[in-house]
Amino acid sequence: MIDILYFAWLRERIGTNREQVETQAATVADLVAELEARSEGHGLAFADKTSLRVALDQELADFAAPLSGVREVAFFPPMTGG
Amino acid sequence: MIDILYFAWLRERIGTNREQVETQAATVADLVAELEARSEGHGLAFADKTSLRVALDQELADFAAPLSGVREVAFFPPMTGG
Amino acid sequence: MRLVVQEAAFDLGAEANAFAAAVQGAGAVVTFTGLVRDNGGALDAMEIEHYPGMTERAIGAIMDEALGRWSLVDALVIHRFGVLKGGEPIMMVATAAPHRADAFAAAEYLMDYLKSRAPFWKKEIGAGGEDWVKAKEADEDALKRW
Amino acid sequence: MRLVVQEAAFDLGAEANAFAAAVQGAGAVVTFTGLVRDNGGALDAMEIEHYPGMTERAIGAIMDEALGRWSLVDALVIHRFGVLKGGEPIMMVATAAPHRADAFAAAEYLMDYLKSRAPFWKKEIGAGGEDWVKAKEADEDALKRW
Repeated sequence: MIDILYFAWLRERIGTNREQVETQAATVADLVAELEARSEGHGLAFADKTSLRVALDQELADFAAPLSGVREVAFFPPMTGG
Repeated sequence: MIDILYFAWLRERIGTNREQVETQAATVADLVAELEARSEGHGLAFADKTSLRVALDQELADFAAPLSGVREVAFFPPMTGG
Repeated sequence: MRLVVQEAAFDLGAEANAFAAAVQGAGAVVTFTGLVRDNGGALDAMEIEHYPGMTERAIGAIMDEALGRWSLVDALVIHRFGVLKGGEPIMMVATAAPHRADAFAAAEYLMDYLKSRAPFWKKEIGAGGEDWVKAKEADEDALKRW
Repeated sequence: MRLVVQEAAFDLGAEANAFAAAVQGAGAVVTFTGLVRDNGGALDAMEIEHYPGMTERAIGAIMDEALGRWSLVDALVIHRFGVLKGGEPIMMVATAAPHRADAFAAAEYLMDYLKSRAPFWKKEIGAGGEDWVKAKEADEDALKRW
């Protein structure tokens, strides 16, 4: 089981800020392919990959990163802090 | 009559912060040549021309600047504000 | 080095004074404060979401990097989340160094990284509705100079 | 725009708060504060001499230049003269702008020009005697970037 977290408009489109999924996905890209099929909201949230950022166990990562050993995956739009 | 002002170590070497001089000097350089002959302290103060800055009526100027119409000439070392 | 992520407002002046009073051997203190722009009255509030845990970790890493790159005596980052009104301080950065070039560079570096690498998302709430603030290309480009 | 040349101490925090509270439409406030470095206890005091009249005129011209070059909402310069102890604030600059790049650039510009073009001279007073601070080549060079 992996914890999936969503922030900002990804959270709004998906309708939840957190879900647990059972997955065999090897990489972030594989996981995204599984998640976007879960609901219309998920599809909408993941539609524009260029606006998508990911963190694995709270460290920024890219979509080719492997998921082995990862417990928390967060998806969000480009950050707008400061 | 022109007011001559001295600051920082020029003031200390000359021993006064202000003096009035009657001069026919056409430029700052001419005035410096007159002033450095006035006393040993003046000579010492004006010895190193590269460490000398000048302001004419409170505006920075260079040594070739003409003195006509100028009422206040200030000599000082490079500034160290901030 | 101090790092604070909080919902409550903070007092820029009190923080700046406390920071400056504590630094030993510093000749230069730079502060940056980000305020909620009211966009000529069009903005009612700004809501800031963040990723608890990762936020502290990301900002801590950015600060460590700054302390390693420049000759700093100290650094401070305060960043708020939640609902803020126009004119309110969103966040501040402070740096102290023996000389001004280091203090300025480190403060700009911290800001550039906080803008695009710390997990905060801003939403503008106004008469015309709600809008997530879009990341600016200029902010991403700003990272390339470091 | 406010310009103050004074012998009395000033309160960095109070000045920063008053400055930030008065700016309308600013998203970014930068402050720089110069402190007397005590050089590891070797310094008893710093004495700052200035050229009354020209000081205000020179700083005013530098501020006008900054306000013309960058998109600023406001700017502030406070500079002290007289005898200061180690750790005391010598001067501060504050800038406010819609965006951070302008606020940072203008603050650095003001500092670079104040260092080398405003008529102040610093003397360090310590156990080893008195010494006029020498102008640094790096400070003169810093002007070339603008």
